[in-house]
Amino acid sequence: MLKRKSLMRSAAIAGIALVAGLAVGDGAMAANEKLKIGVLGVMSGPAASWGLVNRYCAEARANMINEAGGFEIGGKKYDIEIVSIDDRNDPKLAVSGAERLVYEDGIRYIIGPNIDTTAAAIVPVIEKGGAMNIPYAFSKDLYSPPRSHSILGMIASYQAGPVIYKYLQEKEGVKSVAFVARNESDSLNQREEGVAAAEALGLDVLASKDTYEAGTTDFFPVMSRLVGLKPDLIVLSGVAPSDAPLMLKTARELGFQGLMSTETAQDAKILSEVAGDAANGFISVGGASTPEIRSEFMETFSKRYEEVAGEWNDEAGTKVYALEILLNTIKTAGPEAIEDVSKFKAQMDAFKMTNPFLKDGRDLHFVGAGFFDQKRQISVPMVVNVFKDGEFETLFVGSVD
Amino acid sequence: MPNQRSLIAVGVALVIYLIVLPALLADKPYFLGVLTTASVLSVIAAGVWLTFFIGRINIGQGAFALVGGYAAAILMTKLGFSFWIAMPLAGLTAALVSIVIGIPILRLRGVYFAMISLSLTETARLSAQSFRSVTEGAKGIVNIPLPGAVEIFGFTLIPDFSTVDKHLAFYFLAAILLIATFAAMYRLVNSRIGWLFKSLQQNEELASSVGVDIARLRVIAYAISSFLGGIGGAFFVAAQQSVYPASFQIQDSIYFMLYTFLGGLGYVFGPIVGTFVLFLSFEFLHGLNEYQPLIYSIIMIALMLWLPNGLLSIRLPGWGLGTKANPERARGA
Amino acid sequence: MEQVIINGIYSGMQYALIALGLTLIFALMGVLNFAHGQMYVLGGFVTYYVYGVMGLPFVVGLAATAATLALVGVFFEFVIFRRVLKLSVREESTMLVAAGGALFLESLVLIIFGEKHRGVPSVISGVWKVGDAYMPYGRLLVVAMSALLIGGFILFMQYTRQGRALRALAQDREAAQIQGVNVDNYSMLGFAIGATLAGLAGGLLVSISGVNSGLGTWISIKAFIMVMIGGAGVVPGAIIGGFILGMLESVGYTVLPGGETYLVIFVALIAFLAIRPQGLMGKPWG
Amino acid sequence: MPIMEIQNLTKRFGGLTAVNDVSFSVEEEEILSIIGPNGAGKSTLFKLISSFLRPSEGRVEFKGERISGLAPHIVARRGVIRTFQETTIFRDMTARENVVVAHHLRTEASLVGHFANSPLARRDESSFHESAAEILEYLGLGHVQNEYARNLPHGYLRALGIALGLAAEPEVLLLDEPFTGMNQDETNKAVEMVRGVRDRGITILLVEHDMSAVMKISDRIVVLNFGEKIAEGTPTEIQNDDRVIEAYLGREDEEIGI
Repeated sequence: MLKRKSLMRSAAIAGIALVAGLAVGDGAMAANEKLKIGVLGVMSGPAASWGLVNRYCAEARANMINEAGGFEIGGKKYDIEIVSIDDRNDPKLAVSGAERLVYEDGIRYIIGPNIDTTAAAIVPVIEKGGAMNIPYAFSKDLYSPPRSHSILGMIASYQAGPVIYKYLQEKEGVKSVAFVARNESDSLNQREEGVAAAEALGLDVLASKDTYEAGTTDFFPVMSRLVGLKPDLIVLSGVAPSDAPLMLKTARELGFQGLMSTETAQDAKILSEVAGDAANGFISVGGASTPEIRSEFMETFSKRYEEVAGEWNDEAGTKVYALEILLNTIKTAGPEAIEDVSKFKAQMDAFKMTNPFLKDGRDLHFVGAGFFDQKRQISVPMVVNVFKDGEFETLFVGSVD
Repeated sequence: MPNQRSLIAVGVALVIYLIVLPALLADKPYFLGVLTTASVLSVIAAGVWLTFFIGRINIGQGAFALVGGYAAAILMTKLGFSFWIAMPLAGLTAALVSIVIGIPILRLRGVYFAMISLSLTETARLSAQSFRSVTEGAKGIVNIPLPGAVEIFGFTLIPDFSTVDKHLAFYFLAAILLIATFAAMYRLVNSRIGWLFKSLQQNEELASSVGVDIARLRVIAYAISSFLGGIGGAFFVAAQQSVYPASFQIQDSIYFMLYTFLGGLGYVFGPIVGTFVLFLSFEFLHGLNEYQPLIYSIIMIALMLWLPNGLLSIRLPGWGLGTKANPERARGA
Repeated sequence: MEQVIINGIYSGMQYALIALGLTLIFALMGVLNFAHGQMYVLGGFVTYYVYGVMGLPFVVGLAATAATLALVGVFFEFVIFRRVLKLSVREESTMLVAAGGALFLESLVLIIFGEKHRGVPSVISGVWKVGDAYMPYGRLLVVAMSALLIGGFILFMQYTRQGRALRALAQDREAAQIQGVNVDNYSMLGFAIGATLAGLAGGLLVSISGVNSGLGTWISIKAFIMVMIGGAGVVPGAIIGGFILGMLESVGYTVLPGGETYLVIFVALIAFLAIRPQGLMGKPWG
Repeated sequence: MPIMEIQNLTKRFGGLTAVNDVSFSVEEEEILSIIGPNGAGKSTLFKLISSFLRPSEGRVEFKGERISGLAPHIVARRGVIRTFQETTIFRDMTARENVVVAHHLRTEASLVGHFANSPLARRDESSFHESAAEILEYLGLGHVQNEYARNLPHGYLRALGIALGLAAEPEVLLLDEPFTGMNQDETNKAVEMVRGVRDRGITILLVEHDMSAVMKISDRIVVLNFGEKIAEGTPTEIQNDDRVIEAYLGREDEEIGI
């Protein structure tokens, strides 16, 4: 909402700020105009960490930007304000939350939500309200035409799975695989894609149906059957960070000798606390946080993250990119894109920036044409990690395209 | 029997609800959306209220909303039905399912019924996931069309929702559902059926001793309740244009119960008050972030401590004294 | 096969412990404690902090958990339930307030302990292998401690003055009052014990399965299933219900891996309750 | 021809036989009482006759047709209505509302008709209100008809219970301990009331513990002990029956002694 009065005022303030900034260095807090970005996701209940990590990432990065004097778009600096709403994984609350962000706060760019159900429910709001969002849900329907307002924020399991399986097939001689999923839509869909990928690679799929219920505290019944099949690899499809360590520990206690992997991000602290040594050798997809690949900028970021959240969470390594790419794409598209997402969309095919979170200086851009027939995914690097004595080590870094 | 004053009050409320609010909020889709959602949630909660009215603690309404949602989605996407036919059929499907389930479980009372009803929501979710050939399983049913036009002899009775202001259209649909539901509920409760339901709530043995077919009546009440759940489910599926196994969850079922309680179990319009107060306060407390559920729960407990018989009991002075003459509480076991 | 049976016993023992506190509170007050699962979670977090973070012995962690939850139980009974039970016309009101209490504890735990899953290192490590069956020592310890707790609880109820008074209260509130039992105090004691049992279950299990703030509702639902199987308000019923659910899960996941296990459990439960509404050991009514 | 016949009725709970092979018949427009010491199986027999329990063996016939094993509301529809002890009423309704609801069996309109407030339903309602007023007046409850049942004193509740029974237009009214806990004065009034009900042409079968009232009111008496019928006859016959004196009166002395 750029009103003329506030425009003039902010221009004046910007002028003063410029002078002051020159005088005092970067310590000055300029009263920039605000650019609001929404975070909509589950921030309470069993899956609270998914949405909270999104929110903390956005807030941490926004704090950095604002303290550095704001984010420049079209020669003007904006302070980034994060407006976050907890949808509790309830589609009704997701819809009202999205309507609030879009219509009341005038927000055009939303990070989230976290599951297929809520992501699909707000599609009508996003499209009608002329907004873009970055869901962390994997359903291809969200990103494929005729849909065009949603951008997948991370690596989908159906992208990481084949890469990991292939690696393990070639490097570790894996021949047989067993899948287990949480008995919820998102996990089941991820497992289905994973099974298809494994079969395409010629792996022997020993178990393709096993599930467990949310809230399971005892994985012996579930894992006994899987371990009994003696697969070379057990894939935990779309398991929540809280469940993975229990499953690892249980499998080892049941005498499982083979490999275990997952396609989603996990947290090293939880793994070492709950599973301890049993988690060694566990392969998961991480973000930019392992020491081998992270840049200095990433280290600064994770310190800021700790200030906001109290504690680092490795899930955050996969979620740092959303705000960064949103802002930089808007910047490239010009100030009009702040209000008009069609300008943003027009820019998506060509947009490219250096990924500031990684040492190797690879590009951050939009990908996914091979999966969705259009570029509707952030080129999050596919960092495949292996857990070793309380830390993640990077096995290799792949990419979607 | 309604007296003149309450008729005027209802009239004023209707004018505000149907004319003033939509006029004021026409360009505020968010507020319109919140009111729309609250309206339909009240309709679903009205069903819960009715099961309370026959003396059953119902924490399973989400299951029937899910059944209704899926019924509507399947009818619209796979069989090509119009929304306007699919919605009542969704209600009927939910009612039918509730009859099959209700015949055995309505024999349970007290916390036993409460506990089994709580597991119904999970049962519904797991069924939606398991019977893939009909429900698409975990993938959900997406890209459901918006409600289309209804025309009679070339005269457009209801416009196609995609051609008009969708938010207003859904608001009016929700408003009509709410008004129709509560008018029917009011009539039901004040008719002989209401008295029979009330007799069930107070003593089933006694009711059957004077010839009331208690088994049939409680199934009827449950079917009406589930019908409303199914209608509500169909509405949300149409508004969100998608349905997933997790579209209605245990949390929803618990909230429907809370809405009903909060308004007051002794009042037909309790569900409206309870739902609007809880849902709106929930929306407006959202700026508190993680403290929101905490504050929300404190408010809820406080309300129960000071107004244990619901918000609507405020208007009855001296009510607290009357309740003390009621030392016995029928216990479940 | 041995493994399946052992798994059932493992889970059954844990579940029995979980159901115990719920059924006790129900028997005493006629209150279905919706916050049971959240109390379990709180217990898990207290043990996590004392044992896992502060590094004190596991037993100290459990003691701290018991003390904390006893306080929470007293708070719930004294501040909330007593008043609502006195004022309300309908028994359902206690359920609403219990649900409010559940939401309160859950959000409090989320704020204090965060959104992450927490766990502690195994109290003892190593696995005992008998034939084809694997039995980790950590689990055996938990099973043994659960059995001790359950046994201790039964002895307490059977042979102490307080236990007898509690049983009298559960049998018939008014009669107990006539016999000179201080109903208010014993309700509070009963609630404290119920909450403590929930917390200790969480504290014990944190050593094998960890805990997170969102676990509560699922724990409560499982506890409800067990209580429905065994019969509400009956202590042996809760224990049997726990073991039955444990076995059902264990066998179910083996023969029905496709996610239908709980669907079958729920449907079977409805069918079972249609035939035997009061559960296996509950008193018939109506 | 007897209006009701109880044939070889037996009820076992697990290993316990609560009612054992009891047979007797009830004549039209008589007052028949079932008595017996505590634990004799009176209330089980009462529930069996009103079909709130299903017999293990034997049957209950009403006008030559079997009614045992049918659902209570169907038995009620046939014309056999039971009352409960005083606490069993619709507590949160007024006395009048209680009785109006109890007119259920006389409804002619369907449920849908009632919902739509059809002429038939309106006629039902007005006739129920009239009849309820009449019944309440007849039983001496006219002045408390708008009180909530939960606030009524005990004596009135007993009468209200009978009013509920009458509203259902029974041919046989089964009364569950109608005189228990009353003083002499109240009992006398209640006895008059029950007689009056019989004079409306209703057969009365009652279960009672209070001997003196039973002796006063009954045409015939059936005595139970340990689930078995030990005597049947007029009050005078029963008073002089050795087995009854031995089994019942002896026991009652003991009980009084406790």
